Amino acid sequence: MAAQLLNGLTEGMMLFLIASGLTLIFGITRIVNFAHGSLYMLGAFLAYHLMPMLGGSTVASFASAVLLSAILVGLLGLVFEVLILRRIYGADDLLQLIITLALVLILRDVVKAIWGANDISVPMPASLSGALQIGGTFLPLFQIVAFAVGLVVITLMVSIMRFTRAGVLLRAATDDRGMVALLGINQAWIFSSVFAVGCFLAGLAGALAAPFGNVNYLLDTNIIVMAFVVVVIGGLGSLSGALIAALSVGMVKGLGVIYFPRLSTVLIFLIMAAVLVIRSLGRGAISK
Amino acid sequence: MSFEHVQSRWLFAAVSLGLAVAMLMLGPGIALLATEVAIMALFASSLGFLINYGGMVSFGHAAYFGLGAYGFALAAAKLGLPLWLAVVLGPLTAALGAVLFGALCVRLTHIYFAMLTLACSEIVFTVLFQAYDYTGGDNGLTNFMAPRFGLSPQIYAALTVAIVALCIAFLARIVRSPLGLAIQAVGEEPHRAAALGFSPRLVQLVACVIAGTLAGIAGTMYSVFQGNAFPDYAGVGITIDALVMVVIGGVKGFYGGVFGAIIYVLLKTFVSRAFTHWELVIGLILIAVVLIFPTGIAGLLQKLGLSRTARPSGEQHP
Amino acid sequence: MKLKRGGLLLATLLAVGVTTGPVQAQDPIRIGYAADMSGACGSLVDGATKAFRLGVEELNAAGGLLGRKIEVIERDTKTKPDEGAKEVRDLIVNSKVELITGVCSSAVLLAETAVSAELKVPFYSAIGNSQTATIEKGQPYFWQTNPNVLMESIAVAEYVAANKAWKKIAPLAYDYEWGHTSVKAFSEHLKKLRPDIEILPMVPVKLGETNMTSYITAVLAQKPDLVYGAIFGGGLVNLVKQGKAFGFFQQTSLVTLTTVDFLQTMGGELPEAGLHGFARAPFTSLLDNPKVKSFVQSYKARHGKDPDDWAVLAYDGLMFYAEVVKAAKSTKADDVVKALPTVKYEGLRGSMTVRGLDGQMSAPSFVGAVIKDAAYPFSIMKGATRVDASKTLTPEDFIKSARAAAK
Amino acid sequence: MSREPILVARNVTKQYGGFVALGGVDLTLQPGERRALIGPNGAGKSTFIAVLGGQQAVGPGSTVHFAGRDISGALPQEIARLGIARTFQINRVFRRLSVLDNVRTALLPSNGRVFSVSERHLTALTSPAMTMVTGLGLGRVAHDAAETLSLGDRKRLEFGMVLATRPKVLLLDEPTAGMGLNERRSLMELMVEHAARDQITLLFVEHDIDIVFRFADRITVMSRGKIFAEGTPAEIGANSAVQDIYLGTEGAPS
Amino acid sequence: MMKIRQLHAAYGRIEALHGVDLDVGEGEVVCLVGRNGVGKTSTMRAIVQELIQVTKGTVEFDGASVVGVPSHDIIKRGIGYVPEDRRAFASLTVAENLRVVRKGAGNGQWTVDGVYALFPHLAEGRKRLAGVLSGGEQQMLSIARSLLTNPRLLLLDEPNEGLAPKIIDEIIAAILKLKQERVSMLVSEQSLRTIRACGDRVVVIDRGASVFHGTAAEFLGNPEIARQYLMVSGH
Repeated sequence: MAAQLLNGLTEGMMLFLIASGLTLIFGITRIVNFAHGSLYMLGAFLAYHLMPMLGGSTVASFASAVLLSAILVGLLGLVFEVLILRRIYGADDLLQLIITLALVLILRDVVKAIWGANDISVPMPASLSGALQIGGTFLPLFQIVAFAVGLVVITLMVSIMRFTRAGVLLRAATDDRGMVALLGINQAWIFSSVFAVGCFLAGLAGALAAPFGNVNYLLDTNIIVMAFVVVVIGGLGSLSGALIAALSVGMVKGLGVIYFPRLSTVLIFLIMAAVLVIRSLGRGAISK
Repeated sequence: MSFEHVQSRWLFAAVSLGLAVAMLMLGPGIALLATEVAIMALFASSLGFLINYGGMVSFGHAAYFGLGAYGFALAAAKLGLPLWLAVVLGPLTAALGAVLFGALCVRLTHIYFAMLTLACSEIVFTVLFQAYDYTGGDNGLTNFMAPRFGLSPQIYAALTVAIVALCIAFLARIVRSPLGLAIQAVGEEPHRAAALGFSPRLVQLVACVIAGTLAGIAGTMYSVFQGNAFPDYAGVGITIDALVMVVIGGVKGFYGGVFGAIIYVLLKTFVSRAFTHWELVIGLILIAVVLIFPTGIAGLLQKLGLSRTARPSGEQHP
Repeated sequence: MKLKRGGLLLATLLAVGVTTGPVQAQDPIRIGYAADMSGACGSLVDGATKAFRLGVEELNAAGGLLGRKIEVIERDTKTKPDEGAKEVRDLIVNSKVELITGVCSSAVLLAETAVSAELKVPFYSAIGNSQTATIEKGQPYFWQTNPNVLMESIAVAEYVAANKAWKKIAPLAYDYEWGHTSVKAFSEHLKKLRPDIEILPMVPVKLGETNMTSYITAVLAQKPDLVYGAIFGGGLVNLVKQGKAFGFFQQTSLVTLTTVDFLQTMGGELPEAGLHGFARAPFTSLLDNPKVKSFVQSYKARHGKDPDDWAVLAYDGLMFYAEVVKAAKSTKADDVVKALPTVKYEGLRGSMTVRGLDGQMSAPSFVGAVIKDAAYPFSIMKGATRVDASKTLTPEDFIKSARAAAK
Repeated sequence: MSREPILVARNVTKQYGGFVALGGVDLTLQPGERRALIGPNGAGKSTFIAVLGGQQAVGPGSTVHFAGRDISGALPQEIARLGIARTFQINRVFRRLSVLDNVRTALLPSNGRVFSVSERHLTALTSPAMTMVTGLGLGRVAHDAAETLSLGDRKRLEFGMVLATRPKVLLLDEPTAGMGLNERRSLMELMVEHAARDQITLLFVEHDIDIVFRFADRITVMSRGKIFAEGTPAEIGANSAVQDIYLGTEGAPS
Repeated sequence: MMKIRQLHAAYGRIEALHGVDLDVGEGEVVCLVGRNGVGKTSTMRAIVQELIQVTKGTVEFDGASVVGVPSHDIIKRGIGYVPEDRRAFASLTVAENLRVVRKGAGNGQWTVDGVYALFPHLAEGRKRLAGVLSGGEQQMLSIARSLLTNPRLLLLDEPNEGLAPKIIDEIIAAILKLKQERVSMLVSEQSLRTIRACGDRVVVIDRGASVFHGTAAEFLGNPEIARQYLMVSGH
């Protein structure tokens, strides 16, 4: 059981990496970005494509491929925001939803056209392929690295939000987008940069996780569902909530495999439903 | 859709009847397509009703479509009930599901409402997928009946069009009834409605049950049409299709779902037959539609003065 | 953007509702290829489609069938049963196809076979399989040219039983009908062969799961000698890659579905030892057949890579149909069905027939250790055992009683 | 006044996080009186109205009695059905419905027709609703969507909707905010006239001192979540402490 | 400094302004007077291009047109805007609210310390969340925040609305102080307090158009105008 919990914790941090960008984008722009999983998938494919060009499966080339993929995905997000999303802010929420759904369709097909429909395996850098043994438990080095990256991401994001002017601006824009402009700040760029950073995080998570598993064009749907579950459980827009939710979901999943194996598929949805229902028990639910 | 004037009621009846009769004269291929369009039109309209009148955006509407299909198919295939009874049980199952899920979901609003409906429909999907001893799992339920009760595509198309027209007339009637006003009132200003003595959650629950039952009717008709039932019918893909239909049809009334279904079903069918990379094409078309006609097809018709079903749109800041 | 062959928007629009006259001898033979090109099965269908197109070209180059050219109309079922049924219905009603094939997903297969039965148009599956479609819901116009899950599981049980070092077996399977059926058939047959073997409780895996680590730790905690993995595709890639990090292959062994596409995906990343696989048509085990050699050559020349199992199966399925048509001297449904059990087919996988009762081809399965081979950039099932259908085919009386029970 | 009070609030408290919005408010309303609730911004006036209307839950130890019944903790709709109606500071009408339909909707709960699907039941409400609409001076725009109305007309409409519930107590949260001075007075006159006709007790929050002194029987002054003073307009006008916290140096009307 | 001629503006299709003329000179305090709903707020919004579209007419600032210029650029050119509803960032502290504005914006002399000196109240509560401030404190915060953009022209929309007279005195004191610092201001008002206290000139708006231009003395000396357009009853 300790093994499952420990493993769940590291798995949870990978979930957090996936969810962080989604919750960031929602928190500031109120956009429910259904394309988040697709951007994750794109990050993974880009890492696959870039690693050989950057020197093969060494840690250095992997690290630079991850960073470069994340940046490219972030740039794509920026372009998408500037060219398309920006035109429909303030329109019906459903329109934004449809636009991001369209992006899902487009990215899926583009990935298929470039890299084919077959599964792809990104080679694991040799020095990351081992495992730490704690007691009788194996902890793959790779998950530990992902855990560390997750910690760095959350620390950076929290510090930026709390202590930098950029963070203050972001929170101000969350409160009242229009007023930010009336203080001489080009709010369009706040949204663009938040969207780009959110996409960067999606690309980062995808590229980082690429060597750890399979990469194919179906990754988008599998990832987006998990990302939403985590973000919803943590409270939409809340970074710390997403962290707690991701770690808890990881651990509950680990325990679920042992204690209620047949629920494995439905478990996360049961948790999400339960969290939402419990949250609604207060009287003020309609005042949200 | 306003039915305040008697003649518009007659007009609707005449158009529906005309459409149903027209079905009988089509080739079998186009009749099959028309049937699919009609069923999806009902499904999208029920979602449009929930969104535009009830103020509730659901990401899990497929749950009721799936329950309608499985309620019917299980009754016919596993319980061996006569088809006429199974056909009634389908929508009834969906209605029961809507009571249960609705009671949970109406406690929440906005995106949280949407997410809980998504969770509910995923739970339905998973149960259908995993309880294969009863539901056939991913293999679904097949071969338990002749598709369309063995009717010819044309006759079934006529039947479907007639039933869908009746359901839409029912929706239109609801909208113009006391209940419809209550649903719109709660959908728009729940606090104001509560302070007038409405129980917002109860009214919303009733709206969910109406929409769920109509979605269940669509699901049952689809199951009869296909002669099968698969867990996919409760999958998020069907919900997304319906959301797209509601949006491209025009988001300010349930009738937008009808336009949306016609366009989207035909678009998806023909684009996926014509292009290898059909998802890319559909994606680009969707973006173009949203950017060019943000008010959907209904909004476009309104702008061109072709539709008098005007409901002023747009947010107004006090 | 490439327009799909034979599927122009305009042509389709024109074809809708237009009825054509009776089929003339010089008219092409229209085949409806309704495949799961997008959605969950898309990654498997790719090689199959390439091989199918290759086979059609070869047949047409040789003058077609019965002097008629073959014309293929491709449709995407999106791996959705209702879409599959819809496309097949449209292909039959509007495009007047005389044969349906291409399916991969068993759910889509079941939806399509019902349409084939209703409209009495021949339908075969070369890469998808479903024992439900041949046994409980068997219908005269359907046949299946690859082994079903029962046959495969029995073949693996035979292989596992022969290794006396394996005493504790842990099943790890996708949590849906296919996974459970596979584990059940495997366990039952293995118990018959080796009553001493202990079969541990199955660990069910969520379909579409990207992180398998919880399952890996759970199954390793049971300390099995061998894990029977009813897992395929992307999930299997995850299992092996993440398993390696946990020292999975040092602690136990795995036997699972290792088709060539999976081996190609993994490249040099598979463990040196501890992985055993079963497959349906690994070309590496068939190269003593000259037909296979030439097929692999022309496939590789065209697509730059070796054909996977699905490609071999798709090509074999098409060529079998060609033989049946030749024997029947007709493409009419009833003639084809009548000729079906009479054809002794010499294909890529050797000599096979289709049984009249259930339309199941006597297709072999292949089981063996997966090892590296200098001749290929990926590990292969070198020296895999060919388990003949005679050992695995479901007995006829079992089918009859199952059908009686279903009624 | 020896009559039974219609509304009695005792020790009403309300906290948001650490911020004390209401720190134990007591208030008693006699049937038929017109009470103004005044005080500087942030005094807790709107919160108090929200507690009485059920929009906000009360803190522990607080009780609200209406016509002898304990309504603390009741839901807004329960309170509304008992006979306490309210308007909102930010005008809330059903923007997409016509003026007539807004009033017909408001008539539904008291007629027990909320869940009816019969058009006849709706038609039956047309004539009383139309009478109400005309009485509010909105006859011209009866069939227009409420969102096309001017602010003043929307305020009239909301008042009409509230009247349609046949309330015994009416809570008005800044009824005249955002309106022109002459419009303010005519709206207030309309409200007071209807209230008098239907014997409705009024509790209104208002900033416009002129309106307060002209229309209130009694005035309650709140400050920092507490009742600061209470009395007739004359008493409050003469209360120098009140002038200090609220009226400043030149606020009292001549 | 600012010159508005025949300004027409609309919310969507609903026209709110039809013909406003308005000038603000260097260091001047101009009071925009009129009943509620006559177009004072709309005029302010039209200047900074917030929520409303200019359909006709000109708005020139420092000799250059600002029509069609994005809001944030207008602010950068030196116009500060304090909206009627204050719009403090509720979930930010007072200090953070001030930090939103880019340091040294507009190259002017206002600093955070400077605005704290102007409103000592704010300095005391710099760590409090703006959402829990009183209306008066929020008003001060909103003015302070806008000052940090170092405007040469400050638009104050109903700075006294809804505030207790005591607070109003403080706000007016601040406006006077700003006037000494030679900040030009356009202040909308319903009462006569600001005009009396510090107005140089008065422009009366009625039904979306400017109907009176004059000095404060001219306006105050002619009660007929006030009666006609402000309807200050009885007095």
